[in-house]
Amino acid sequence: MKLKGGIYWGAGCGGCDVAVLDIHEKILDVAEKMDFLFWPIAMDFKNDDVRAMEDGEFDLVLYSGAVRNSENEEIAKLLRRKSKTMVALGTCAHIGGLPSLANYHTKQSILERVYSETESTVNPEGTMPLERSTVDGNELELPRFYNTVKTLDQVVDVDYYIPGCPPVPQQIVNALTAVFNGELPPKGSVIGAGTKTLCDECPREREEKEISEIKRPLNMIPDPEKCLLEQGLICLGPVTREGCGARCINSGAPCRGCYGPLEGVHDQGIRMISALASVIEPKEEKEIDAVLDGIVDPLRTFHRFSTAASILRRKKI
Amino acid sequence: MKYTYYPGCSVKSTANLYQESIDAVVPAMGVELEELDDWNCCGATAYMSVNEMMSFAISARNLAMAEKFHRDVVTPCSACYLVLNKTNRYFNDYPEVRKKLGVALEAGGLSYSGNIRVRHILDVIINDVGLEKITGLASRKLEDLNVAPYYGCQIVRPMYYGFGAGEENEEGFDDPDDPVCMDRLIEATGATCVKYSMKTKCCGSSLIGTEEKQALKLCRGILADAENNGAHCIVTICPLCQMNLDVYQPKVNSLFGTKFDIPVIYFTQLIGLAMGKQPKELGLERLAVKMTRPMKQILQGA
Amino acid sequence: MTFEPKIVGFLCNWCSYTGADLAGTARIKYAPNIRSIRVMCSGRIEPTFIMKALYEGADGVLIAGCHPGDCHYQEGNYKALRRHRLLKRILHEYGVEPERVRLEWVAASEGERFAKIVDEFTDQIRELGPLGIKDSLAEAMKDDIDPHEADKEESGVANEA
Amino acid sequence: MLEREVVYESVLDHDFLDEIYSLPGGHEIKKCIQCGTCSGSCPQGAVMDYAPRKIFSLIRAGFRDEVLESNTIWYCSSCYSCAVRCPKEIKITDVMYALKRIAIKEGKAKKGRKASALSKNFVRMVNKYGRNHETELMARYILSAEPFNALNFVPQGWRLFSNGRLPLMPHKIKNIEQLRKILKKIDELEEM
Amino acid sequence: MSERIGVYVCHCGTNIAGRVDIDEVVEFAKGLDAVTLVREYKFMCSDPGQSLIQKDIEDGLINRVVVASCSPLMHEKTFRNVCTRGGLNEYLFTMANIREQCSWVHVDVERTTDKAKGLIEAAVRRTRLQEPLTKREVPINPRTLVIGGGIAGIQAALDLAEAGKKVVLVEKEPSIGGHMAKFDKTFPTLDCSACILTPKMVSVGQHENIELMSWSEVEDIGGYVGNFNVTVRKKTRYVDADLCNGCGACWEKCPGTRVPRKGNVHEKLSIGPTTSIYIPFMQAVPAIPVIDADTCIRFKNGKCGICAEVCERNAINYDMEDELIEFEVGSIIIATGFQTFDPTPIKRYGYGKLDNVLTAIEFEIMNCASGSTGGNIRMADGSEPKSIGIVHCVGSRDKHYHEYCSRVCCMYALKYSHLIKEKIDAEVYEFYIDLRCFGKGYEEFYDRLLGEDVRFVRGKVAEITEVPIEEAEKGKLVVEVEDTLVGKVRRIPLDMVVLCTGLEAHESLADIAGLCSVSIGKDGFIIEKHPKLGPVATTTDGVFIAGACQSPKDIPDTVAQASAASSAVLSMITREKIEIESATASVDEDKCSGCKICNSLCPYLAIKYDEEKGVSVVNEALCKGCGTCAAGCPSNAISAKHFEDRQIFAEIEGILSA
Repeated sequence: MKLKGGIYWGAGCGGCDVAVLDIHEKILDVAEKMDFLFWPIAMDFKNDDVRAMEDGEFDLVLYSGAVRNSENEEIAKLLRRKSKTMVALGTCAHIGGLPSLANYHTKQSILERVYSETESTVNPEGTMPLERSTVDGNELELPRFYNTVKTLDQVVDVDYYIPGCPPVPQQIVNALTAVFNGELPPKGSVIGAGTKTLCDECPREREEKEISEIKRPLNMIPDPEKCLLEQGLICLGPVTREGCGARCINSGAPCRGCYGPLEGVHDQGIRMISALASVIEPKEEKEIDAVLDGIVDPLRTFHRFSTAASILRRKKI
Repeated sequence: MKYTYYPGCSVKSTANLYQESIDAVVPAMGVELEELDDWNCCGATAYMSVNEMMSFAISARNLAMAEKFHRDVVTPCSACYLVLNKTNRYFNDYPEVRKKLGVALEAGGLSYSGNIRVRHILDVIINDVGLEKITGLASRKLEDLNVAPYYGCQIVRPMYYGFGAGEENEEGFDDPDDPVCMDRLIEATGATCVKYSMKTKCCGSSLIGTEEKQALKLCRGILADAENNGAHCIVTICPLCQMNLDVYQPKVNSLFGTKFDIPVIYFTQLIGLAMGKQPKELGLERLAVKMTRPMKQILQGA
Repeated sequence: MTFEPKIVGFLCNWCSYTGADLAGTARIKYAPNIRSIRVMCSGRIEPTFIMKALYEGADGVLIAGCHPGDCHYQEGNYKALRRHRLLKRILHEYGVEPERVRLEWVAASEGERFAKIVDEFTDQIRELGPLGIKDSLAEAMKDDIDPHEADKEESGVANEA
Repeated sequence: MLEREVVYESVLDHDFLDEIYSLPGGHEIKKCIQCGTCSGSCPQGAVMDYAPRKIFSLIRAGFRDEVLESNTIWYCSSCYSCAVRCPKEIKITDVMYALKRIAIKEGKAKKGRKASALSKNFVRMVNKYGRNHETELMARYILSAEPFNALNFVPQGWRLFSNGRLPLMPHKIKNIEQLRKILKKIDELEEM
Repeated sequence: MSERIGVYVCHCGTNIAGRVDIDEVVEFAKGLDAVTLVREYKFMCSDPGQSLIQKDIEDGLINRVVVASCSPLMHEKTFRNVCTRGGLNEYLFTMANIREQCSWVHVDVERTTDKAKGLIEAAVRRTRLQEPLTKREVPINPRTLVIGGGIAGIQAALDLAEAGKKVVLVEKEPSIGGHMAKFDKTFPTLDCSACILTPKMVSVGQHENIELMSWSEVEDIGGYVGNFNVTVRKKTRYVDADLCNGCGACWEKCPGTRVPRKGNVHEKLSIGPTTSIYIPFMQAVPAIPVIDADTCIRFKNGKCGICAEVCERNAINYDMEDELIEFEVGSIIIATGFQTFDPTPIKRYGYGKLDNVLTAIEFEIMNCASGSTGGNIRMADGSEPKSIGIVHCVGSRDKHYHEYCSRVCCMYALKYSHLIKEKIDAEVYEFYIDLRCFGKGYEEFYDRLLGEDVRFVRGKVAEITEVPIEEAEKGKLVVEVEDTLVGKVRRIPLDMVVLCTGLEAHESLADIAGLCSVSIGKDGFIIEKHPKLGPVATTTDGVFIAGACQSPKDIPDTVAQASAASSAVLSMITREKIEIESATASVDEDKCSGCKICNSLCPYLAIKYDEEKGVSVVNEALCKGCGTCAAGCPSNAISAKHFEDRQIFAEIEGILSA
């Protein structure tokens, strides 16, 4: 019997859906094995249609994007109920992704920024989005905008994770193949990516590290053969799971960490702080500070993709 | 080099000759002293004897007003120097003092964070201007002039110097028992420095009004040691010491039957003399014990 | 009642833990707010531990190691220093005052100093007030509920009652 | 009833040490090892009723009145020689100040009558003008403390005046109100 | 097998029970997860206390142990042994320190009890996650390095050598002997110092088991207990030790002049030749001279060569260079001794300015019969002093310099009084704060001095001046001091003043301590393993201390400690093997991606990169378990055994929950 699948897009950019399409002709193999009943970006299938399904009727649901509003949460819970296997697809669903940078702000400050403060906004009446409003006598409703962006597993039970922003298409193929063949690893595993960090697949040469200056890619042309971190660029490769094929690094850009941390690492960004500070050269406080001054916006550099999954999760309010 | 200048009460009255000589010499050294507007008395030793916290408070008002300029405060008076530094020290070391002073200053619309360094003008001239500069400015030949440096007591008390919480300047800017910086300065002006032992002994200035005889005894010791070692004059850095040794010198003589005739001048007056300035520009004619004939002869190069 | 902060100490075995023991042997009294975890070297202390402690309810974290140059393992304390310098740079964006995480050098002979640091730090944290990361998270999440779900839950509760 | 002329514990004030100890700067006092460096360094040691070292042992033992009524505290000229040399870093001069204040407050400054008069007049002068006014200070002091000895001060006064070193008019700071507000606040705080 | 934790709460008499509500703590512990048994006892460390635990383990009631008592630094070893005896891996045990960091330092019973609970919960949670570790043993190299050839080093080296063990004795001066070689007499027995020291020096020089490296300095120490690698720099003497027979012709003819010490007019006081080629004193071991290149004419302008000419054995070699020698030892004894405090900063005592103000060491040399004054006490002008003041506590008991008491000054000061009275007809004043005559025969010596008409003045000298007030003070040194027992300030004119300068840690000690990874206290001396129960051991296994490197000591105490150190070494060597740290770091090769971040973190170079596997590997023999690499590892591939992330996380949760 053909398997039943669903794909959903929460708070994210849609890149993950594109990544699914980017498996190109292999999509035909997939279509042979599985019917996608629910995929809002590609087909019309209402939420109520999902509600009408049996619990556990989906064999597989790929949920991409973070949980940012009540609609995301509602659908996540619904899909969880209706599926046997729920996979967090992509960085946002996995560890919060870029949207979770919003956790350093509050709902209120974000709304104010977007609807009144930005330089391009003209909003003299101070109109703000309302959850409920009446237009021509009809009550309209918007999902509730959350204060805190959450990872998928902070809302529902997740079976597997496919990391990446976006995931490499081949990885999606691998993951789907595993599902089709019933060769799934233990629950909670990351599938379709490696077990070591990016350094393992990084082709650059590495030496012992002693960093005496932090640089930015816009200020230098890195040596193409040598480890970027050793050259003073903040590369999150050492704290990031391999699997992407060192895409950024091969184009000369340091890793920014979208594949998330390895098993057992509690906080990717904080771990990078520990690792990086360990190999900074100076010993005097002033000199240390001088080196650290080279890191522009350390918090968002280290936690670019993982704020929602960080230990403290958000800015204290 | 620009500093916030805190002259202190004496310099504005009994020690006006000190001020005159400072005005005469510091511009040539590249030192700019901007007087702290509306400064008040530091409290000296007397206020401390009546109410400690108020004494700190009036001192702190000066420090608070000076803080906004982010420059070192410079004072020519050793007593002001010690009192202001001590206020800083207590402010930074004792939270209860800091708290009270903070509240009191606030009542006056002021605030202080404890980060103003207070320095003596001698320290500035020696360490910021430098002796080479002094030597360069000296044009009058003074090598026959025997000068006894008198440091007095309060300038070298390192336990109150240094600034910031818990920070102590172990060394001050010279040794408490055997300071030599003014010796070096005298040599830099070209004059001959007299070695003698009493250079840091108390002159008794704070006792002169109340226990006069005791204070005069202390003066006698200093004058005698300087005279025995062939000093033509004594050079000092503190208005209180100068007044004691100068104005009370005739009284020492009458009380103990001595015949001291030793002019007591300010170190800035000596520098001025070395620079070739006239005694009148330097306020030297205001001395109670006038310049002696040998001294004048030396100045005239005879 | 005055707020009594919870402070977690991470002490290196050779200097700081020994110094803290010395305060005990000398019966020097200090605030009971600190509870210490012994590690072999301040170089073992990961910033992750600190974040974890803050998350679990610590209002302040004290890291203590050997004085520079005196590390039992030669240089572990410099690593602790550098990690601390970097960690401090991000704390405020989590709404955590950087002063809540303090690094001090305490030698094995400095029992008195250890006690003084603890007392001072306790006062400082007491003045800063509770950190309450978990409470704050809960507070932030309070609004993050699907309004429909909330309605359902409310009515559910009402029915049961 | 038995009789023996010794010092009985009941007449001593055993809180005196802690009274001094609890002042800012008074902390080191308990550490005194009675080495005598202070007394040996004091320019007035010889004329004091008790040289500084002994003051510390008297404080420790609780001889409150002996300390406060001694001339020692009034002979201290604040030269800080003792304090800078003390091997235990006791702020001796500051302790002397504290004793002066207690003595004045409790009316025990008999031997310091003149010094306390001078100090009080000085304070009055600063509170009035914000700065010291030497001429008025001396005049007031002589009137209050040494009216019969006024002539003694004339020669010095003249030497200053004739050399243009004695201004007759006081200088009042502009913002004297601010200074007074600060002082008033301290007064309130000290009362609490 | 599930975890069954036994929690044992110690009262420690009233030490803990007086401040911590034991009943409450016991009840609390009973409620913790995985705790199956809680017991309390008056003294857990006592035999019955230990048996209690052992029996519970043997009876199978528990398989993990938490003892809430004193500091692990105090009794961790004790209770680990209990576990081992009971058949339980010792790493399945944790101590909760509810004494040193709890009951002893807090006042409020309720809050102290709360804290004790938190510490116990932390220990319990951590213990659940602990893993058994296997003990590792390494062989012990029976050779010992002794650093410093003063009386401490000499004694330690001889004790070991006599026991048949090999010793390398490294001394930075040209001869062994140390300070003791400069003394004439020693207190309180007044033995001739040379008479008792010289035979020992000679035995060191001749002993087949002792390799003496004089004029040498330790440059580097690596490795670990039982297996240290040492590098020593043998400084060049410009004299070939194999050829030289110590005849003395060279220094007798040498035209160069060496200044033995800098300071004042007495800088030429010496107990040996003051020529540029010299031996430090006549009884030197080895009796091989050294050329002082700073003053040697040959080295200054190439115009001399007399020593080479007169040397019949052609031992002089101006081209000789320093040599680096590497060797291995199993244990190290630090015996670097002391140096005396330099009184120059105390300006009011006038040292360096006033000619007849001397330091103790100068006066010691002046008294030494083989010294340059032939043991005669002389002023700078060569005349005999008629009065001498001896000033105690110079640089000691003073917060500006050293806060501690130097312990030996009182006694050597009394010895000086005696020597002066014996040699010349002079008045002697002792200016002291407290006389500390605590050793065997010391009080008796003081008693004897009281009868020798020494004038004791209790008071720390305020000032020494040459400015006279009275006629009798002219040309004299005047001591100003409060005679505190009389209560008067006195001025005492004297011909000579001796400053009893305190003892301070030798300037080389900090470096040596760094090489051996032992800690220095704020007084500058080495911190011993335990002030009472471990006075010769240090916090680094295999490194021991003897003599004044630990604290100021007199000769009897130094010799006693040296023998103690050597016997500690012997007892270690005799075991032939030693257990070393099991709680090391290890790399999970499945996780390590070879990023090389950890490679530069290890101070012991225990982490190497395996090119073939592409991962980093820890050499556990070199690892000392600091855990720095684990904290720096970005992928969590390195774990610090016994201090794993999850264990510490559990501890954090526990400590904050109660």
